[in-house]
Amino acid sequence: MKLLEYEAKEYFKQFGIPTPMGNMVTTPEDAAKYVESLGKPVVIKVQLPVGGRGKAGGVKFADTSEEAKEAAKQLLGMTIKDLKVEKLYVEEKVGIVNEIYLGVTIDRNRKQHVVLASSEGGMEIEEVAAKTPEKIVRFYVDPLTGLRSYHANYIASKLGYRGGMMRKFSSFVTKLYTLAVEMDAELTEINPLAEVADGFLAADARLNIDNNALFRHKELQERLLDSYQGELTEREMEARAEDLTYVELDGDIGIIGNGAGLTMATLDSVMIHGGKAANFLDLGGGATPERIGKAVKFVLRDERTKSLFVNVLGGITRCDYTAEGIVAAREELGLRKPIVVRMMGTKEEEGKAILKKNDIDTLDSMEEAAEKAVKLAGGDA
Amino acid sequence: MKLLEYEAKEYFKQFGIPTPMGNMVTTPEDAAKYVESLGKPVVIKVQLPVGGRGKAGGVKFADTSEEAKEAAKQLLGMTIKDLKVEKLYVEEKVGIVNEIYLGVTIDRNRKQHVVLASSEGGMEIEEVAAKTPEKIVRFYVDPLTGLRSYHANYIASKLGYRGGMMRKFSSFVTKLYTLAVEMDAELTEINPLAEVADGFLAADARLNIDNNALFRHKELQERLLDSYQGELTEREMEARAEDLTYVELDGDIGIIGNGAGLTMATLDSVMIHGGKAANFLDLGGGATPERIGKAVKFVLRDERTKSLFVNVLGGITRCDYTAEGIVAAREELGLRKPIVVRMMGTKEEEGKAILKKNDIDTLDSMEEAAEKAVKLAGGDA
Amino acid sequence: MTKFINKDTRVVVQGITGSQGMFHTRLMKEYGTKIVAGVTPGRGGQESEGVPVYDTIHEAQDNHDIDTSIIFVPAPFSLDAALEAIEADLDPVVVITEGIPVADSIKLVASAKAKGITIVGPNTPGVIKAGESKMGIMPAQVFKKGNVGIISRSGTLFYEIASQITRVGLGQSTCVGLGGDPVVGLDYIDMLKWFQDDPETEAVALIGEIGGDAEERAAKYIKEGGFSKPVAAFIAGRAAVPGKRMGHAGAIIQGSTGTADSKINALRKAGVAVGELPGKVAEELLRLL
Amino acid sequence: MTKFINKDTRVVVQGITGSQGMFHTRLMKEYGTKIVAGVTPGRGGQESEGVPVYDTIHEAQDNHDIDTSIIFVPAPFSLDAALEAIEADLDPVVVITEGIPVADSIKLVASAKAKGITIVGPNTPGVIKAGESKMGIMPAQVFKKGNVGIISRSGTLFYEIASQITRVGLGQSTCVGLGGDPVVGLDYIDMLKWFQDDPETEAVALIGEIGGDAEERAAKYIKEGGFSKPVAAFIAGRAAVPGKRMGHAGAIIQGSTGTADSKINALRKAGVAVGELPGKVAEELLRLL
Repeated sequence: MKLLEYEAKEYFKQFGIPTPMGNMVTTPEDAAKYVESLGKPVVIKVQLPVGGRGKAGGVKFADTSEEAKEAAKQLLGMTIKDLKVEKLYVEEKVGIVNEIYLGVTIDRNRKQHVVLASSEGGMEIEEVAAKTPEKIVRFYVDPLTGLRSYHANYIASKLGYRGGMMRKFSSFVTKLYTLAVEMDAELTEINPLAEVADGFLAADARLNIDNNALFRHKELQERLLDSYQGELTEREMEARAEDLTYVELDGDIGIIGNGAGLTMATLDSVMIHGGKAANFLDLGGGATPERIGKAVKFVLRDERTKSLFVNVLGGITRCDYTAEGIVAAREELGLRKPIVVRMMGTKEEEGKAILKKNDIDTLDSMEEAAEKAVKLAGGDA
Repeated sequence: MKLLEYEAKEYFKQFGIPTPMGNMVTTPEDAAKYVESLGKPVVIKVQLPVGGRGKAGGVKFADTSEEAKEAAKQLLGMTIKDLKVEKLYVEEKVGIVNEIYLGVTIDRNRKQHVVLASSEGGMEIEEVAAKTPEKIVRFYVDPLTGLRSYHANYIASKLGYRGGMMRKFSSFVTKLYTLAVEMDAELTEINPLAEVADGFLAADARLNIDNNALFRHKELQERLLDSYQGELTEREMEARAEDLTYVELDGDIGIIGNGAGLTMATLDSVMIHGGKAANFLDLGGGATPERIGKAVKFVLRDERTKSLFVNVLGGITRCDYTAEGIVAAREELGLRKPIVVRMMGTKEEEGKAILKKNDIDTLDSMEEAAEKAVKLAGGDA
Repeated sequence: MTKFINKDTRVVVQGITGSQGMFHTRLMKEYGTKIVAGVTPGRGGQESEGVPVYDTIHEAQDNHDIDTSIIFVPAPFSLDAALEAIEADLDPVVVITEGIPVADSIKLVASAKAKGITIVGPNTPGVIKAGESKMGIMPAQVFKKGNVGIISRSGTLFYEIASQITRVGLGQSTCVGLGGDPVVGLDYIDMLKWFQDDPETEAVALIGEIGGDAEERAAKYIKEGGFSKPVAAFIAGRAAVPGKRMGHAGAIIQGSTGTADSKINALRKAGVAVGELPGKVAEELLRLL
Repeated sequence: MTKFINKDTRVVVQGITGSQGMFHTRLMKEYGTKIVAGVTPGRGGQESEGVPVYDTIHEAQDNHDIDTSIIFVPAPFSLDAALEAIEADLDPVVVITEGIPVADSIKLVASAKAKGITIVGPNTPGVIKAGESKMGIMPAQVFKKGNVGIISRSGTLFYEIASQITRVGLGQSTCVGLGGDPVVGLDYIDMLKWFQDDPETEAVALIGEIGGDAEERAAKYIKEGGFSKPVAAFIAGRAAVPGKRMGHAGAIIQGSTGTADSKINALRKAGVAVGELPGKVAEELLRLL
């Protein structure tokens, strides 16, 4: 779950991470009012769940409330990457001495949190890594002790800070790590982290939360759907609302599988047989007949779907449930789009029997099933 | 630092530990008012920093607000162990099925927190340990992992609970342990912990905080002095206020030493030579001349002090500082009570020179010094 | 290194009274797995699928000798369940549960590593010794005792390829699902080391998918001579779109990292026979053995 | 077991720029202790008492070979300082700081134990190898190279008895202050085991005080034959009042536990010569050697 800058900064403040003064507004009037009360030059930034807002003209500066009003008016009229700008973050302009990068993320190979810091802030960390890898400090955190003060001191000192600035940067690192762990962040990043005359400020803020951990963050769980805006297509958003793992693709064969690997392989096999998948719908493990029915209906309702290929290998998922779900969905919709089913495993015989009774044929081979699905969609196989 | 029941229960509530409804009051009228609003029979308990209030008549029951007023009036008029009753805790009477004991403390030999639980609540745990040790469940907590849910389940299950009651007791244990760790408790104890029809309630509450950890609990640090009431004598309280480690005894020789062991040995040596110490004042490590002066004045001002024995072994404490402090204190007070000084170690020569210049003799042997101090106090040595 | 499992391995099922726990306890028992005890806090003293249930592993161990644990408890409680098994010195600990926060996985994997215990999963189909015992949710009927070891990040794709291996007349030795999460206990290389020393395994099927670079690292390990038995592989996700999570939290192409092509190329360069379709893996194995 | 210290031991001082840190760094250097580096976060790049200061031990180790650490940092930061030293594999770690929360001591002692590292303290005067090196705040002039090992919970009483030992013409080998807190890294028994194998120690002075039962356990250990060299002891607190903390957090008689008499009796039953006054310990040692 990706938070917007202003949402991330709310958490930053909760964790004591110094940020410039700022406020989220939705109208030019409120922007002007905030600048009036602040009495300082500001930067106004569009709040969108996509990157590259700077290049797209989504950041403007203003010295007075009038300028702020005008700038906000322009920004609120913009559309960036198909997304209408509805929120702005108005923030005091700070006197930046140096732009730093600081991030905490998870290293899947090492199975650890890693703190990344670089004196080269302002550009993408991947770019720094490619051009001047020696300018990145990487610190891998022992999961059993966590990041202690002396680790943070080490990072600050490796970045070249001394004395009071070393301690301030170290405290910044500690707080960002604490936030990352307590908020279950997959990634939190400050780029740029502004070095100012007497300390540091988070000039930007990125905070992506692990969706699996939302049970620990109820306030975010409620906002999960909203957060997909910009990241997911409209139909993908609908699917999420129905709790389906659905990825929209641009072909015409509906694909439902259970398990990420098998569903992906199903996609691949359709591709190899010259077809194009309309989607990727992973039932996950242990789906009930209702859930399977919901998935089948969701895919069949899509006008682009010309044929549906359901590929289920029963483990935690039961073939009989799958069959029941398919039959119920088809009856409910009344649609007669061709369905190809391939199932194997737990309750296989029962499942096949149900399908047979309802005149839905099953194939034993995944490849033959893929071939047939492509043919039924009118593809070139 | 020992908290009163009502203070401890405030923390219990913060940590989600179920307690009966209750309120602290200081007048019979407020007691009546609270019972009125509660509309239930209550128990009224004096709030004092000493044990044994039940036996001393400090606990009364009341069914109505009139009864509560009367009971409160009687209790507020009482004096228990020299302490005037000023605060009462009025608490709903709960239907106790069984009285349990639950405590978390520190085992100094094992260097671990230990959870103690017993089905024999209501009496002192030491008594249970002596009579029916098999009825105590002891669980030592690994400091590196803490108490996890399955440890708490184990404790609950060992106590004989099953099903929902097992889970409830386990959750109780987890919360009490969390409180103990987060509040730096040397000891926290619920005795009795009331087993009621559908769960558990902390019918009493004991919470002693590690004084060394008060920097993590600023709100308590401010109340530290108050908390000594009942535990310390008046003069000991005064000493605390001046940040001196002072224990009042009933003799006539003032004892100032540095380090607990040496000061205790000084006490012992005075005892062996037939004298009686008026106090035990440990300067601790690294005292400044000001601090030493303060200590000397504190002891000399005590009318019971007939002679003063200062015994300093210089390590982190400096003999020159000690001498400066003694000289300054004597001059300031203008008192001419006999002082015997024995010093050795860091800056010994400098210290002895200062004392010599001010006509205070020093002895090299601790035993001779003790003998002399006893003689000067007019003792029988 | 863990012994993994065989017909004598004594198993405790954590979360045995949940619907998945019960269902798969029954199937595991049918397969021959020695399930000696179950654990569900608050259900101690009951029975589930003919297995005695305890409140804690500690109590289960007071009454039974237990070697390993399989975990079906809901995600919010899985960290503690796994730590309980680790503390009880059970090895391996198979974590079936899906949807565990990655921070919890990091902690449980590190705790296990500190004691030299193997974690299979989380989000794994489990481990099976074909014809002897299974600790997992894989459908038993697709496996047949044989000499091919399987390592897979995916679940159902793992069964698919196992069934193809059986279909062509081969069989399986020990098969392990690594799990579909970004952070899991076992890597391909851990399993390759284990299979290298396993006398019952003569070839390995390596089943990968997009995301991360575990397959590339396995390829490097094979290329450098760490593993000397024949390997056939399948990588899912050639038709996947960058930036989209394909079902698994771990299955995502980020930037240029984690594409199917990169993995397929690395494996081919290491001399691994990579099949274009799942069915081809079995054919390659038939050729290699 | 740790090697403790000798003239070649290379020491880092944590908290070297504080007033106590500076003062005792100077005295330790005068005594001959090889202090190679200091650490104070935020003071990296400076010098203190002629010793280069670093922000972290890690950086100090990049520039020096370091064996052990002595800690003078304020109590709220001592846990992290000790964990830093433990993580850096320094051994022993001597924690001079007084007033550390007992929960922090529990954590740091457990962390050290997990790595087999010895913690001296907290709230200890430190450790000295007479005539060679000292890591601590004990006054150097009371010690003289010899063959008596000292173990003490108290600080100043330790110096008192050391000076008496010197006065009677004996001298000291290795002397260790266990620390006056309820939870410390070393027990008497740990040190007795160490002295048993130390060829330079021929007798031991055991200095105890009221509170806890560490002395009783030491007595039991000696009685059961664990320690075969002569021991003389002094126990402070015969004149102490039950329920009153006598200066040290650990020095308190609780109920019937921790009285001087109980300790003295236990030691005497184990054949230990217990002196009534500190000065008597030295005389007993003279008699025993």
